[in-house]
Amino acid sequence: MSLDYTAAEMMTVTAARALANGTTCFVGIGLPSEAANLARLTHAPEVVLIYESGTLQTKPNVLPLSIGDGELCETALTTVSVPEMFRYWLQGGHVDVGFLGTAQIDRYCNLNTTLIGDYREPKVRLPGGGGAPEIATNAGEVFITVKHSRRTFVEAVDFVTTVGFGRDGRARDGVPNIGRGPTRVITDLCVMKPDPETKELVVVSLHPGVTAEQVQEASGWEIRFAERLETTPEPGAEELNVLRELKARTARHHAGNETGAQA
Amino acid sequence: MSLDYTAAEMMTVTAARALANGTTCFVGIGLPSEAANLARLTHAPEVVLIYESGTLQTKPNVLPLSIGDGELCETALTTVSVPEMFRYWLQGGHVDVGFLGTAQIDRYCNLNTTLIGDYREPKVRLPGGGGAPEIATNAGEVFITVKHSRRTFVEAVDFVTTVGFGRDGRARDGVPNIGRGPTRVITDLCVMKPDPETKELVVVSLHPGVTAEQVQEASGWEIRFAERLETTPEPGAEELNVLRELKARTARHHAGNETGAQA
Amino acid sequence: MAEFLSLHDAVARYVEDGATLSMEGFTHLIPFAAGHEIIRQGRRELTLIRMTPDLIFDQMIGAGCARRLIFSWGGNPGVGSLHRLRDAVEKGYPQPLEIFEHSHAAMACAFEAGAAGLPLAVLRGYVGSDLPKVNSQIKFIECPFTGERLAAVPAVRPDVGIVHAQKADRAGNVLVEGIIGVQKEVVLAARHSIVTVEEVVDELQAGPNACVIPGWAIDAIAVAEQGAYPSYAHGYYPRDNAFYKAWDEIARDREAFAAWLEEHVYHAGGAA
Amino acid sequence: MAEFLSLHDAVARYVEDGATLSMEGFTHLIPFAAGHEIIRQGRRELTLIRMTPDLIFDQMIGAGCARRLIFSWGGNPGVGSLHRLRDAVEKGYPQPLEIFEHSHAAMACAFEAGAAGLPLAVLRGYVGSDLPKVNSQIKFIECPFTGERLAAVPAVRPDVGIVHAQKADRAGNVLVEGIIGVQKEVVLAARHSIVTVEEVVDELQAGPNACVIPGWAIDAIAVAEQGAYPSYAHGYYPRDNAFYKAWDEIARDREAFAAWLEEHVYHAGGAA
Repeated sequence: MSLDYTAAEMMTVTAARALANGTTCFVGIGLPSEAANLARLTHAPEVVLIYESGTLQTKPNVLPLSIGDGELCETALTTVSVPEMFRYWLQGGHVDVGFLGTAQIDRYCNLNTTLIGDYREPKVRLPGGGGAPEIATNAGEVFITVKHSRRTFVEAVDFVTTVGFGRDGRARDGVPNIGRGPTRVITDLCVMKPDPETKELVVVSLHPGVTAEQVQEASGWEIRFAERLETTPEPGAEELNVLRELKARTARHHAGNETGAQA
Repeated sequence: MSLDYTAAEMMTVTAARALANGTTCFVGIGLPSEAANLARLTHAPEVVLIYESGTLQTKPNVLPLSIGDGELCETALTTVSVPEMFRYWLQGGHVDVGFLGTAQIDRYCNLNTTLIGDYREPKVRLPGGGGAPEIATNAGEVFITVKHSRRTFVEAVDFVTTVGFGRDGRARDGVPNIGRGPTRVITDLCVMKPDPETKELVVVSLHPGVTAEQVQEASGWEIRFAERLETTPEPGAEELNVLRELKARTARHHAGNETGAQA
Repeated sequence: MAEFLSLHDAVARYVEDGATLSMEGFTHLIPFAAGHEIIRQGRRELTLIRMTPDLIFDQMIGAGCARRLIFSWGGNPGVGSLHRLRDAVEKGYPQPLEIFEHSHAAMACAFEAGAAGLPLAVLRGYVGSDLPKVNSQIKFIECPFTGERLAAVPAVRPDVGIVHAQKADRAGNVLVEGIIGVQKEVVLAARHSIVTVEEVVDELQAGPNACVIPGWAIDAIAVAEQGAYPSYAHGYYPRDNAFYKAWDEIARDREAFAAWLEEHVYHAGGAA
Repeated sequence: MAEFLSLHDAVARYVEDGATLSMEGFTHLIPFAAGHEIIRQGRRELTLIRMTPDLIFDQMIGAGCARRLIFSWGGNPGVGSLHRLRDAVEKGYPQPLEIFEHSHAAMACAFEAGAAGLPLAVLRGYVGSDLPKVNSQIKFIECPFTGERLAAVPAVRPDVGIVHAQKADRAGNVLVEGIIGVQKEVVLAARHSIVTVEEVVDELQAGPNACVIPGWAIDAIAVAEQGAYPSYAHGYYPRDNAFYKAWDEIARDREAFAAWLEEHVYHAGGAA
């Protein structure tokens, strides 16, 4: 018996399930934050969430709007300086999983959050790298969660802000002291993993009701599909409840904050 | 009317007077610590004392036996990690005066606290550099206080643990981003300052009752004396009182601590 | 030794046209009041340095204060773009903005190195990224012990560093609490530093290892109540998320921005 | 994730003959109980790393545990020499001790770099000092931005790091308070870490930016009451200065030392 859920919920629940209990996860804002906190509130109560603002082992009751919301500090085990966060905790090798979103991604999992167009004459200027370039290389492995679309899944990213496996899939070869890189991409349509040899992203699992054609249609390159293509397990009732409550709580909280005195 | 005082007291009071109110001073243990705290308790209430244990702006009520006594932390404005102390506070350029003792010193103010004899076959192994090598170059200037003797004031130090002006007086020439180096040496006999050109130590002031011959006798090289040789001002009654009370308080405190359970 | 000045006087004394200026606060404790004062005083040709330019630099860039920006993430957190920043980069309005773009890790290390008095920061960074291709400040060195190739960036050592903090005591010692970002680093790395505070108290009541910046490491302290609004001050007031959302519309339009600036900055005396 | 073990079991599991071992605590929180346990377990050929060897390494060197020492100040603080250390360096008793000698600044930076996962630390250090002539671990690099010559030393990344702290909560999170030295750095830099604590509590009651080391960054926690004696634990017990003074006489004489070791370490069960 199937539950009612949206594609976005399917994506978040699938991303959350990827995070094993006890894992130490460096969390990007937005979709990764939603998924990581859902994991913490369901199957992974001992997942350790780290945000780049310096908040170690934080347990926010509502989703943060920014990477440095007060909620993250108030519910953290401790809060360190930002240099300490990047030097000791990320570069020091204490992060198992980096959880990232992106604006563009290519077949080798390179991420672009810098700009669309040419660097010196951008069509659209995006926010930039933030923590991602070093999360991608200093975390043990990287999960990426992003909505599937042709604007996002592109033949070639306009700029490699954050390396997946490089333009040729070989960028990590022989580089010492870095992590394994992206190990899975979770979208609203499917789950992809890099081929162990070529590092090209391969669809390993389609979400229920999604066809391979839909994935191809939403992607800017010729997508590879695994020979044994699985169907992603559906969200459970408990997961959907927890997620919806979390989002409702979050909306109420941020609305309650809205004084907008100067606006 | 002259007060009764010892040569050691004369040295400490003279060293204390060298420290101007408001100065930020990185304090070595022993004689420098005694002098710096005397300064703080007399003419320089706003001198800022820093110890390498990470204690910033500390105001110990008794002299510490070690560089990391609890007293230093309890009376400090704040206590930082030892890496932060050396990186941000010393190397970062926030120390006006480094106040050091030594086991050997030569005419160019090079200090040896490493060993007597040859490095690989030492006659006497001393404790080593500790904070001194970088205090001497990263503080704005350096004061040295040490008891005068031929064992200490030597023709050539056995090892340059901590640079004054190098074996030839030129070691600081052209080195960017370092302090001025030693600007005065205060002993129980006299005050010496480096010649502005050659950097050789010159006696600028003899303590009351001390002769140039005595200084020469207690030194291992042919000592230069300033043309206008001054007499160091005597300690005042207040200074002597404060110093003696400080030392008595210190002795009582450390005796009170003496359980020596395992000894 | 920290001098207590009005915000006007502190900015007038230390922030000059053409200065290199870092104003920090990682989401938390962003010194908006000081930013507005700089806009009011009409400073120009500044090199602005912040990991996350946020609304404060969007406003200063839009007001024409900036010629150059060094940063690592230039969005409106949780909302979207910084439209004044984009307008300057994409259209050169109100004037062209030269950008030097880093990752957070590199900038955090650059602040750390600045506080440590070093000329460079070394990190395991930028592996496989295109950023070194477009930012000439990113170089690589070889470890003399292991041969490993490591990234190097210049330390941040600004002419002026400005941060906001919760409180100062009467001797000018400052307590920063909560998300402390690179607040201490900015103060220590800068040639001159200004700290705005919510209040001045008799006792900081800080723990033994709290983030306390001694008064003798600060040039000027200015009381600026609500000085971090619309960001927040842990223990004082929350972030005004609605303002951050509303900013998107204000900043998207040159005229709406100009009107906002007129009303809320130029005609807002010394207040935030 | 930190596992609560007896001190015996923690040492037995993680400290092997020939290991590189750092035991820190800057005057404060020196892990003596752990040092004695290592002596009791008869570990040999260790490379010992501490800024200030202090009595703890004097005892371990005297007991024959060490083959190599990396340090920056080898005295008995406020008292004089470490006679067991000197006997090993000067006379090769009970066995020769190879030393790698640094300044405090270099070692502090080396611990910082170790915690930061870097292979080297860079500092403005050793200018004019003879130490680089006798320590092959000290090299120099040129800043690619300014051309300045800076010192470089290898990061400290020991096989095992051991520190003492005031308390752990039941999840193994540890609070270190007071003079925090390089305690956090040692734990983070080491491949395996052991933290001994005075007690285990329900709540650490730490401030928002206190020095808390999360349990998942620690391998083993062992309760060792008075585990830093004769050094001290801020908030628990003071330094036994008399013992430090008395040590001078004990350590000066090989037989007195052997007798002390017999009585206070070998026949002292698991206690300090």
